[in-house]
This record gives sequence, C-alpha cells and structure tokens, in this order.
Amino acid sequence: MSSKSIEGTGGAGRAGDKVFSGITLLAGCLILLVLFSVAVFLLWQALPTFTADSADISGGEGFFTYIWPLVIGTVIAAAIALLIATPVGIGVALFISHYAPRRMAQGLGYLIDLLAAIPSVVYGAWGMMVLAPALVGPYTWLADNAGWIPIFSGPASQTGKTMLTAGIVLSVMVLPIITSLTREIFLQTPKLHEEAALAMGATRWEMIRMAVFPFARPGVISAVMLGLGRALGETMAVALVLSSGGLIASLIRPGNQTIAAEIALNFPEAYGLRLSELIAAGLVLFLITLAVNVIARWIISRHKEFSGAN
Amino acid sequence: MQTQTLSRRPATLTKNQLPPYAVWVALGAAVILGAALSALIGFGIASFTIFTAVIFVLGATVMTWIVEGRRRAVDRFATYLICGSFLLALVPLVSVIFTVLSKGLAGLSPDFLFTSMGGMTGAVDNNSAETGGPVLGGAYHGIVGTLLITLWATIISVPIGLLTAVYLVEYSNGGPLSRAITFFVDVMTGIPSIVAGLFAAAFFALVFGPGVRTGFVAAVALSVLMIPVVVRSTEEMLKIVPNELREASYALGVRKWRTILKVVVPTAISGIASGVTLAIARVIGETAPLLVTAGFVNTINMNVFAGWMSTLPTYIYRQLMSPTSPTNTDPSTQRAWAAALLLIIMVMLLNLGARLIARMFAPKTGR
Amino acid sequence: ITPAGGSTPSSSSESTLAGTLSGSGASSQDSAMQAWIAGFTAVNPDTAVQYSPDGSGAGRKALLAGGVQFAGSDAHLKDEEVEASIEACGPDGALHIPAYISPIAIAFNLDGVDELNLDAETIAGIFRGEISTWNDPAIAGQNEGAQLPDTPITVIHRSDESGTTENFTEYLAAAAPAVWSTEASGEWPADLDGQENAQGTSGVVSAAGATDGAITYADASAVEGMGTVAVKVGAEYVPYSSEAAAKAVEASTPVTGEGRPDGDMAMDLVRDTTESGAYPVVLVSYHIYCTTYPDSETVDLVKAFGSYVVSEEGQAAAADAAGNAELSQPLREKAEAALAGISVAK
Amino acid sequence: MSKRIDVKDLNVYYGDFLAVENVNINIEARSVTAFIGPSGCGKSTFLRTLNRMHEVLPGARVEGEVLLDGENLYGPGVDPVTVRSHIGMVFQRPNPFPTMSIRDNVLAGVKLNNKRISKSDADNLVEKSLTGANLWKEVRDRLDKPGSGLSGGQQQRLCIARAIAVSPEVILMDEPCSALDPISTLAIEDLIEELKSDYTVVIVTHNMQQAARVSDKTAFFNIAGTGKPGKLIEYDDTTVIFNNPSQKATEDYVSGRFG
Amino acid sequence: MSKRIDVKDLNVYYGDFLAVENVNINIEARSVTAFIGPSGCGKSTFLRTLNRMHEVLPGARVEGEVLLDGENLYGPGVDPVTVRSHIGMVFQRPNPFPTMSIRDNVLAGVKLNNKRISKSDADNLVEKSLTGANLWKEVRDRLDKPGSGLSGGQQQRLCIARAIAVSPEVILMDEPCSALDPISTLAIEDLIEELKSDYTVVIVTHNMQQAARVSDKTAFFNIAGTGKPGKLIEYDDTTVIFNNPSQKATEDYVSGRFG
Ligand SMILES: Nc1ncnc2c1ncn2[C@@H]1O[C@H](COP(=O)(O)OP(=O)(O)OP(=O)(O)O)[C@@H](O)[C@H]1O
Ligand SMILES: Nc1ncnc2c1ncn2[C@@H]1O[C@H](COP(=O)(O)OP(=O)(O)OP(=O)(O)O)[C@@H](O)[C@H]1O
Ligand SMILES: [Mg+2]
Ligand SMILES: [Mg+2]
Ligand SMILES: O=P([O-])([O-])[O-]
Repeated sequence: MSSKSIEGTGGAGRAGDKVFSGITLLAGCLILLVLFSVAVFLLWQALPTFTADSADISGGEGFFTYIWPLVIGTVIAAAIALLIATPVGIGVALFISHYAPRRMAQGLGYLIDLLAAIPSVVYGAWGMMVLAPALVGPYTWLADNAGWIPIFSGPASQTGKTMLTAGIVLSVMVLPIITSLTREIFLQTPKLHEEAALAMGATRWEMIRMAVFPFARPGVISAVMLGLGRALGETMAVALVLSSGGLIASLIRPGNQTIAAEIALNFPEAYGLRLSELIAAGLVLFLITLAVNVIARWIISRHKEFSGAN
Repeated sequence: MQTQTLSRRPATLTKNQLPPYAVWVALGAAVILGAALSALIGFGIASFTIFTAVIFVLGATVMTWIVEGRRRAVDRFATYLICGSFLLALVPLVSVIFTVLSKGLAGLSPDFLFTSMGGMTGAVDNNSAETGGPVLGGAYHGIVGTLLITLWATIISVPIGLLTAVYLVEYSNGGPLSRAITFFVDVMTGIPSIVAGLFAAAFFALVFGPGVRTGFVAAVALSVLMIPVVVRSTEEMLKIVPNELREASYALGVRKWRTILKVVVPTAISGIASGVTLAIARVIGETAPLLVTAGFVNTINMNVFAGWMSTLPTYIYRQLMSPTSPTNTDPSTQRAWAAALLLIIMVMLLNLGARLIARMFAPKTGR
Repeated sequence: ITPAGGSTPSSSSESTLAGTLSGSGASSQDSAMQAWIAGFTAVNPDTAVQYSPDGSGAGRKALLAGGVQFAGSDAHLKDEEVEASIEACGPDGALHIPAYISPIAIAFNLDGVDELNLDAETIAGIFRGEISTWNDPAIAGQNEGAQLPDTPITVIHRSDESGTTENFTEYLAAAAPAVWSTEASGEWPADLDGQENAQGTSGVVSAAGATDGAITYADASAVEGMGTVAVKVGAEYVPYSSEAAAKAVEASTPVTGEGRPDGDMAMDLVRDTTESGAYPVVLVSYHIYCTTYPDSETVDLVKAFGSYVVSEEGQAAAADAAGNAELSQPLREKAEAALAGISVAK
Repeated sequence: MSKRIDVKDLNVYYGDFLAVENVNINIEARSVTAFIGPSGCGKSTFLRTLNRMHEVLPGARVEGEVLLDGENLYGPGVDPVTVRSHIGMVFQRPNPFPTMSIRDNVLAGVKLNNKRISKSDADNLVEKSLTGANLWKEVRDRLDKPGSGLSGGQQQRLCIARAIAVSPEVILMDEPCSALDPISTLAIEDLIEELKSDYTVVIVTHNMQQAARVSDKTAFFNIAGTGKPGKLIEYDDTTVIFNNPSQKATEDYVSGRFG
Repeated sequence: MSKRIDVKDLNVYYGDFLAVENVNINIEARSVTAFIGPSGCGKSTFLRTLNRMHEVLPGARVEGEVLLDGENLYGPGVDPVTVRSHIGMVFQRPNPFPTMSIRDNVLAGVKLNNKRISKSDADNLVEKSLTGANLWKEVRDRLDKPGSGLSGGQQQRLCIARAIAVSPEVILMDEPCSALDPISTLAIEDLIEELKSDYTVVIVTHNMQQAARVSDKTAFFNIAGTGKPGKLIEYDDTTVIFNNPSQKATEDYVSGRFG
C-alpha cells in the first residue's frame, strides 16, 4: 500500500468534531438559558408582591406571613413522603438488586416502574376516593389513643383528607423514582467490595451495610433529591387529596397547605396582585428546591475523602 | 501468637442452627396470634395482616437471636423488612390498578376510543342515566392530543437532554460549566409543573401575542419538565459505557463524535430508552400546565400549531371536576376512569415498546 | 348575514357564519356552555366555539389581554378592569350579559333529614363553626319536629377560589353581618380552622355525600339526593328553585359607573332582600363581550352566539343539560337589545 | 489454629457450565500451597470453593466435599457465613473499604462478631494485625485516614491485615501480587513466609517464579480449550513440580513452553 | 506498508505524575518488539504514547518525540486521529463492539468513519482481514452474528482483524493473551509470527516465556517503587535480554528473582 503521510489530513473530520462538541455545548447552555429565563420570569412576575403594601397581600400582614405557613406545609408534605418512600424505596431496590431471585428481578422492577406510569390526576382521584375514606377509621383511632402526641391530636378528620393522607399519596408517587434509580446504583456496587465483606464472614445484611450503602450513598441521595423534587412540585394530587387550611401541628386534622397546591387552586381566579403573590410563591418553591439541592450536594461532598468512588 | 481470640465463634461449623421448619412454626403461631389480637379490636383484614406480620417478624427475629445469636437475628430481621417493603409497595399499586380497572373497564368501548365529546351535553348524559342507556361520548380528542403533545415534547427534549448528557459525560471534564449544568438540572427537577406551564404560556405570549394556546406551547412546557429527567438518566447510562469501547474506537482512527454517535450511544441505548420512557411517563400525566398552555376543547384537533387541544389527563380532570351533567355525574365519572385506564395502558405500551426497541439495538450477548 | 340581534340561529338555517370563537372563564357555566356550543355549532356547521373553564379571573384577564373574544365570569368587571377594557374593547368598553343563573343550594348529609329551615344568622353560625352539632338549639328552634341527632357538623367548603364561594359569602355578609364578620370573597376565610374542604363543586358535593353530618354549599344542580336548606327571607322560609332564583335576580340593582356601555347588564344582587318568594343565595354568571371587534366576521359570530345563548332555545338547552334556572323574558329581551349594539371597530 | 483442607471429588459449575472437574487434593496445615496454571483454567474458581465464596455468584454451585479438619464445608446445616469467618480471603485487586479509615478496615471483620470491643483491645488488635501484615510502621501515624489513600502494595497488605484480624484458620490469596510493583511484591512474599507459621496459606499465582519462591507444595491446573473444564493435572512438592514433574503438560508449562 | 518507530527523550505524564521517564528506543520495521517489566512500570502507558492514545485520558500528556519513519507524531499540525489510523492497537481484554455483528466489527474502522465502500469491496476486506487474523474459517458462516458471542480467543483475533482492516503500518498489542486460555494464546502467538512479515508489531506481555517465544527484540522496563516513574532499563535482541543481559535488574527479573 502506498505510504501515507500523517500530516495535513483530516481537516474536515476535525471540523466535524468541533461542530458536534459545539452542539452538545449549545444544548447544555440552552438548559441553563431556559432555567435562567424561568427564574427571570418568576422574578419579574413576582416583583409587585415585594413592593406592595403589606395590607394588600392575602391575609393582610405581608408576604412573609402569607408564605411561611405554606413553606412549612410544603416541607411537611415532602417530609412525610420521603420518610415513607425513602426506606421503602431503598428496601424495594435492595430486594430487587440483592434479594429477589435473579430471574424475577427484572420483572419485579417493571412492576414497580408501573407506579411511575400512573398519572398524578389518577393518584389524586384514588387518594380522594379510595385512600382517604379508608383512613378515617385509623385516624379516629389514633386521635383517641395517641392524641397526646401533637401530630395525632384530634378531632380526626371525618373525610380522611389530611396532610398525612397527602403525604402517603406523595410517597407512592415518589417511590418508583427512588426505587428505579437506587436499584441501578445498588446493582453497580463493585463486586470487589461486596466480596471483600462476604469473604470476611459478613452476613448478607452486614455486607450491604459495609459495601453497598457506603458506595451507593451519593447516588441514593440524588435519587431521594429527584423524588423530593417531585414531592415538592406535585400539584394535582395534593390539591385533590388535602383538605387545606391554616398551619396546624396535627397531621390527622384538616389543615395545612402546600405551595404547589395553593398555586393550582387559586391561579384560575387570581388577578393582579394576587397573581403576583402566587408566582412569588412559585419562586419560593424554586428557592426551596435550590436550597435542598445545595444541602444534598454539600452532604455528598463532605464525605468525599471517604467516598465510594475512589 | 494469639492464644485467645477476640471473636467468639462456635466450635464447629454447624452449631446453633435453627431447624428449617422453625420459620413455618413461627408463621403459624403469628397467624393465630394475629387473628386473636385483631379480633380483640374488631376483626379486619388490614389489622389482621399487620398484626400477623409484626408478630411474625419480631417472633422469628427473637427466636433466631436466642438460638443463632445477634448477627443472624439482625440479618433475618433485615431480610424480612426488605421483603416486607416490597410487599408494602405492591399494596398501593394493586389498589390503584384495581380502582382504575373496576371503575374504568366498563367505559372502555370502541366508541369511547373513536368518538370525541363534540356535541355531548349534559342532556345526553341525563338521558343515558335516566334510561339506563350506554354512556355516549369518548376520549378520541384526548388520545390524539396526548399523543401529539407528548410526541412533540419528546422531539424537543430528547435531543436537548441527550446532547447535554453527552456534553457532561464526554466533553466537559468536570469544569465549572458542567457543574453549573448538573446543578441546575437538579434544580429543574423541582420546578412545579404549573410554573413550567405559566412560563411557557408567558414566553409564547411575549413572542406571538396574548392568548396563544396550542399543543406546541404545551409541548414546550412539558419539555421543561422532561429535560432534567432525560439528562439525569442518560448521563448515568453513558457513564457506565465501558471506556474500553471508546478506546477501541479511537484506536481505529475513529473521530470522537462518530465514536459517541456510533459506539457509545448505541451501547447505552437501552438505558437511555428506559430513561426517556420514565421522562415521558412523568409528563404524560400532567394536567395543570396543559390547561394554561393548550386550553381545553371537546372536539378533535390534529394540529399542534393552531387551536386548542385536550389531552387525556385534562379530560380526566375536567370530567371529574366539572361533570358534563352536574345532575348526573356517573357518566362523567365513568368516562374519567376509562380515560385513566387508557392512559395507564398507553404508558405501559410505551414502556414495552421502549424495551423492545432497546432490545433491538442493545448490545448482543447471544452465545 | 344575520340581521343584528333580531333572529335566532334556528331561523338562519342556511347559515353563512364561519370562524372560531374562543372564550375562557368561569367553570360554573361549563356544563351549560357545552350545551350552547353543541346547539350553536349544530346549526352553524362552519363555526367552532371553544371555551376553556379556567376560572372567572383568568377569563376576564384573557379577554382584556385580547386572548379570547369573550369571557365567562361569575362576577362583573371590577373598576380597574373596566378601565383596561376600554383599551382592549374600544371606547365603550366591555358588555356584560347574564347567561347563566343558578341558585346555590346549602346542602347537608344527615340521615333522615331532607329539609331544614334556617335563617341567615344560623347558617353563618354553622359555617363559622360556632354552631357545631346538629341538635344545637339554634337549629332545632327553627325546625320543630325534625329528628336532629347530636352528630358534629362537618363544614366542607371550596378549597379553590370560586365564584360560588364569593356569592355565598356575599349573601352571608349581607344577610347576617353580625355573625359573618369577614368580607365577602372568592376565597374561604383562612382563619376558620378545622374545616374540611375540597376542590370544585363536584369535590365538595362528593366529600359531603361521603361524610355523615357534613354541610356544604354548591350549585343547586349538583346536590341531587342531599338534604337542602330553606333560607329565611323576610318572614318565610324559601327553598331553592329556579323561579325563586329568577325572582332574586329581578330584584337586583344595575351597576352603574364610568366606562360601562349603554344597556350593560352588570348587576348587584340584593342579598338581604325581603321580597317574598325570592331565593337570594344565587349565582349569576355573565358572558362578557367587547362592544367592538376588529372585523365583521367576528362581530357577526359574537352576535349570533350571544343571541343564541340568551334565546329561549339556548336557555332551555342549558337548563336541560346543566339544571340551572332560565333567564326571564324581560332579561332576555334586554340582553338581545344590548347584543345588537356590538359593532366593528372604527 | 491452623487447619488442613481435604477436597474430595469436587466439581464446580457456573450454571450448566462445568468450570472445574473432579479435583482431589489435600492441603497441609501450616504450609503454603500454590496453584498455578494458564489463564481460565479455574484456579480462582477452585480457590473460591474453599471458603464458599463461589456460591455468591448467581447460578454457581458445587458438587463434592471440602473438609476442614474433617468437617465438610458443604455439609447440611453449615452456614457459609461461619465458614468464611474461619477461612479468610485476599483478592487479586486490593479492596479495602473506601469509606472506612485504615483502623476501621482492620477492625471491620472483628466488629461483626464483637460489637462492643473495648478501645484498648481494639488498639491492640489493630497493631498486632498490621504488624502481622508488615504494615504497622508505615501507617501507625495515619490510622484514621481512608484506606484508599494507600499505595497498591500497602492496600494489599491492609487487606491481609484485615483478613488475619479475625484470626482465621486458613488464608486464601488469589494472585495477591499481580497488581503490585516489585517492591510491594517482595514485601508480600516475605509476609506469606511469616504467615505460614500460624496459618494454612493457599495462593494462586500466574508467576511461576513466585510460586517457586514462596510455596511448599504446588498444584498445576490446566484446561484443554475454551469451554472445557479445568482440571488438576499435578500436585506435589514445589521442588518436584518445578524440577521433575511427572506430567508432560506440567513440564511444558513450568518451562514456559506455553501459557 | 510497515514503518519504523524512533522515540526520543520521551517523558509521559498523568497530570503532574511522571509515569514514564526519558525513554529512547528505536523499533524496527517488520519485526516483533516485546515490552516486559513488573506491573506498574509503565509498559502500557508507554505503548499508548506510540499512537497518541495516551492523550485520550484527561490530564495525560507527553514530552519528547515519537518519529514514524522520521515524521514526528507529536509535531504541530498532526491529527491524532490520522496517527491512530496508521498505528493500530489491540487491548488486553478483547473488546469487540457489542452492538455490532462480526462483519460490522471488522468493518468498524471503515464504516464508523463513514467511508463509502462497495459491498464487494467490503466482503473482500472482511475476508482478507479475518483470514489475516486466522479467524476466517471459524466465523465465515456466522458473519452476521454478534461479535460478543465468540470465545475469548476468537474475540481477541476479531479485534486484531478489526485493527488490520484499516491497513495500519504498525500494530500495538497490550497483553493480548493475558485473558486467554492456552490454546487461544497459541493461536494468537502464531498470528503475531505471521503479522510480522507485513507489519511492525509491538507487544506488551507479562509473560516472559511469551516474550522469548515471539519477539525479535525485547525492552525491559522497571520501576523503583510506587510513585516513582518507570524507566527503560535495557533494550536489546531478545536472546541477549534473556540469556546475557547487561543489567543486574534485567537478569533478576527474567530469572524470576522478582516480579
Ligand atoms: N462468573 C462467571 N460466570 C461464568 N463463567 C465464569 C465466571 N467466572 C469465570 N468463569 C469461567 O470459568 C473458567 C475458569 O475461570 P477462572 O477465573 O477460575 O480462571 P483462572 O484460572 O483464575 O484464570 P486467571 O488466571 O485469568 O484468573 C473460565 O472458563 C471462565 O470463563
Ligand atoms: N489513568 C491513570 N491515571 C493516573 N495514573 C495512572 C493511570 N494509568 C496508570 N497510571 C499509573 O502509571 C503507572 C504506569 O502504569 P501502567 O498501566 O502503564 O503500568 P503497566 O506496566 O502497564 O502495568 P501492568 O502490567 O499492570 O499493566 C502506574 O504507576 C500507574 O499507577
Ligand atoms: Mg483468576
Ligand atoms: Mg498494562
Ligand atoms: O364556578 P366556580 O367558580 O364556583 O368554580
């Protein structure tokens, strides 16, 4: 074959590389741009709220007084959802990755993924028509027998549409997100470390604690964050399932409200300042998400020295 | 050297083992005790199951602790909790599916699939409720809208999400820009869907004047919700493509971009497909952003660029929240649940389809 | 071309109308709207009318922004909106036509009790939570012989901002000012703790239907099968009915003021009326049109649709589908005259 | 403390695939036994059956007997977890737990059985194990640093320290030096020499020189081709295997004619 | 077709870490050159600098010159992609593209670059390359089956076929047999023997017997300890390196005294 030179060829090919990497960069920047415009949009629309006379804001005592019960409500709903969904989700993921017979594992994963296929209106309707009525009995029981705990103080809701119910519905919606991601991560635990633990005479659970959890920790945290995003932002299910009201400690009485549901319920009739208020509430939700993500990243990075990625 | 070992361990390999039937004995005892206890507070399936499960788990654990020691007991306890959490997760799934099936199956007729709500009024429903006739009207317009809007949302967000993931995994080297993108993608996952809708509506109003509501605007709103999911899942999938394949390709004198398109992406395609499916499943059920972007109509519209459109979720929502006939809500309720069933079936089919496509392109491991 | 306002669409069966009319607004008239759309497009096959039940506020906002040609609204334009309407609709601003009138029923779920007589103070007391059991003397005193249990009263109100709530609280604030101290508003007062709520008319009705001892307020068409309250007006107790509602509407006072066109039908209901046989807990939902549109096709379409809605035929179709009250003859005539004034912008 | 291992008629499977066929071998206590053979002949697979690590892989199973001082590891009622705490293992790639400090790595196995080990006992044990693994001097000042910060050779010795901390009777090593530089390799070889006075040591190596240097007895495994099962060809004193093997294949292999 | 390689004063870095220091070597055309040395001494690293694969890793860089028939691979204006199509590479673990058939794997170098090639040309090329890699007979009937369905040895030969299909001048192989069974190893060694008549072959191996069997010249690399740079200790005819090396370290290594 003729002797080829290595110089001066491939100019066009190089351009291809440049163009493609340029396009990918563009796509990345586009995302930043979209997010930036969402932020600008929120700020711009919310601005009148912050300059308005505090007597004109809903509740008549300024934006802070208006928003903070909603913030607490949002946090409570998301917290209940995560408190339930995180352990169960991790359990389900572990079941699929380390406990179920290998042949069944994939099918079982598909089954759980089905939960993600159910639209939120349907969850809302299910929560309102099936779950809430079913929970009236237990709530009454709780109010009678555990009423001294503030979160269970009575009288219990007669419709079952309470914060706890909303949290449970949210946890069901968040579960498949946490499960499907953590499952993938658990499956990727280095065999090396799993075997190191087993060879030392660890039981399966000890192996999971020694090798799987430390490795998966950052991944599990991001999975939970994704789930949290869903829980914080969910509108329809909460709007349908929660009998909203002012801030109260009891989870089995009607009361509390989340930001997303507040926006959805009041947006249609909102006008002028009220509209700005709702958008400002959206901005606050945005900030909560931001804060939560910052904290999550901080937790992940704090243990970087000991991270499983080394 | 060491004479006394720090670890206590049985002298032989088989000491301190529970016989295999012990677990069944524990289960039997738990069932009986559980029934007795739940009878005390008025027998119910739920309380019976809970009592039995709790007694069984605790009993078996304690039994193991006594005979086999702490470590086995903890292991057994963890095993039960983990299997239990799986069973627990099935409860809502079964309940939702059962609810949807029992309320919606009756309404799922060919008529429902192929007619719209055009011309349907409360009078029609009143009539069918009073005469016991069939429920008329269907969700065809919603099916069309759902398919078109989701399709467009996918067309917009998959390339952007995929390319961004490619940038993050293949090009960025963890620079500040990539960290910014990763971070904001995380933040994007928390945007409430209604805000995405408002944003898209405001954006199009700014460009095309007020009141522009089309399927496409809705698709843009859904894209804002879809993109982060696509980026996240694709990123993870690209990361696990072995480097040796990239190197094999480079070593053949293949350019990086071709390597990415022809080797890396195809290898990860099955994971990407399931990520995209997850993203679609995430947005296909959205209601709130659709109402402010695509409006709501009862007639068929096939054009995403002009005119209002309904989707199945908005259809469900409207049928439930403002029934066609306020006096006889049953026909609307039935239509809503039938549409819900349809929507779930659609997502399942989509999921299966994605798996099939993925299998076609996926790495072949036949032996 | 249809003669202005004069004839109903049925007389122009060879319709030459074409085009799409978009509206947005109150969800209360959604069901009636579907009937109007079906009836109108059946005789005008080349037309399309779309209505998005986004809520009254959103509808008015969309009309004023030029996004739709008409709005459906449970309330008439506020003063600052009237100002804005001059910019959006021409010098005469926007026109209110009452299209949908419906009594708001106060409905409860109590075994064996189908009807209760209550005065405004008692109703307000119940909905404030001050009267908390069904056998409270305030209730029992007005209902000799009724079997009232000691069930606690569960108040279920609307969780979303709504025209129904606004009209209901307007009634309470006007008729029982001593008890109902908060201002009328589309949002339920936030300081009333421990009450249940649900989204939308169907939401409150189904929640109340499933809860023993519940009481709620809702568009009367939706409360089939529940016990309802006859409201004390003057000296007598008036149960809800279409006729009683229409009577209350007739007794209303027109809204006047700067920037409202001639013949505008925006009205303020007299909630504390003592007129015999009137049921003052009533909701009037308007169609709000511009007085001028940029082109004649739209003008024709708007006029034709608007006339159909208020026509005897249109009102009957709506009442059939949605169970609301029909417009009375005098109101209908006034509405048709007003619609005739819509014209092409200069 | 050290125990002998006798293997009888062992067949090892991955699902339906017979990976190692019919092995009979008697491994002496307090000695170093080396397994050599070409890649894929089943050395690792066989080694892993000696502490029931094989069955960790899905579908993997075993037929036959492995006797630890006469007790069958695969007998009914034997818990693999117990087996593994009697028979320790060191892998080809050093695998300290990345999230644990050096100290915790050493104590990882001990803490499983003895949750509330006193601080002084633990300190003693850490020092003794690390000294036993020839690592104490190098890491005494940074016991609280992550184990993954050590060099490859140090990590491997840390893994050995971790294995001997639970005072097993047998230590299995699968190519413990193949990822290490020559200096670390020498350190590990010295260590093996020392370990043999207390433990039964079995080592897999692809390096015949290493086998010759460290082992008392050597087992040569071979495979007839891809898809065929690996077999134990010859097992004898190391000097015999390297200088005077009875099988032609062994001679070819140790003299470098293939592999 | 075959070309010689001359390396001048080459330093290879991973970020700030100097992995290989100051290598000078002249590799003959139409010959087999073997790199041997203990693990971590930089054999792979150095090999990868010969076709600019090194710089694929983030932070990796090179100082010095590598001349392919006198032309500097690291000269300005030289496109690494072009370099790699002149100098092929085969890796330690066989890595056929899992999404492609056997035929597509062989054509990968051509097709992935979107070069248009007629069906008959492609068929010819596939046959020629697979024949060149000693694989044609075994796979001619299942060219459309996935490449990952082959045995390890066949996969490795498929990778070699893939490498020679782009008609390179030099073929670099990084421990091409270390994952293979003895029979496949022999097949590959035979193949290397044949390849040498057309290509310049450079092979890294940890198996000294293999180096002795297949190579004409041998380069011995060594490392002083973890964290130190690897160095080329000695480079000479294979017979000299194995029988009469001039350096003490080389002698120690080839005689199995360490490594
Ligand atoms: N997880 C597994 N599943 C199926 N087969 C396997 C698995 N691991 C190994 N094998 C097969 O078992 C046989 C023996 O493999 P093993 O790893 O024991 O060889 P080895 O002698 O240790 O080789 P090396 O020197 O490369 O480590 C090989 O044919 C291999 O392909
Ligand atoms: N990607 C990398 N980043 C940083 N350092 C590396 C990287 N790859 C290898 N090294 C270091 O470079 C040195 C040489 O490694 P190299 O892989 O070239 O050795 P080798 O001689 O090929 O060893 P082996 O026989 O184990 O393959 C080692 O110290 C290694 O730790
Ligand atoms: Mg091995
Ligand atoms: Mg190497
Ligand atoms: O009609 P509403 O405004 O009460 O929903």
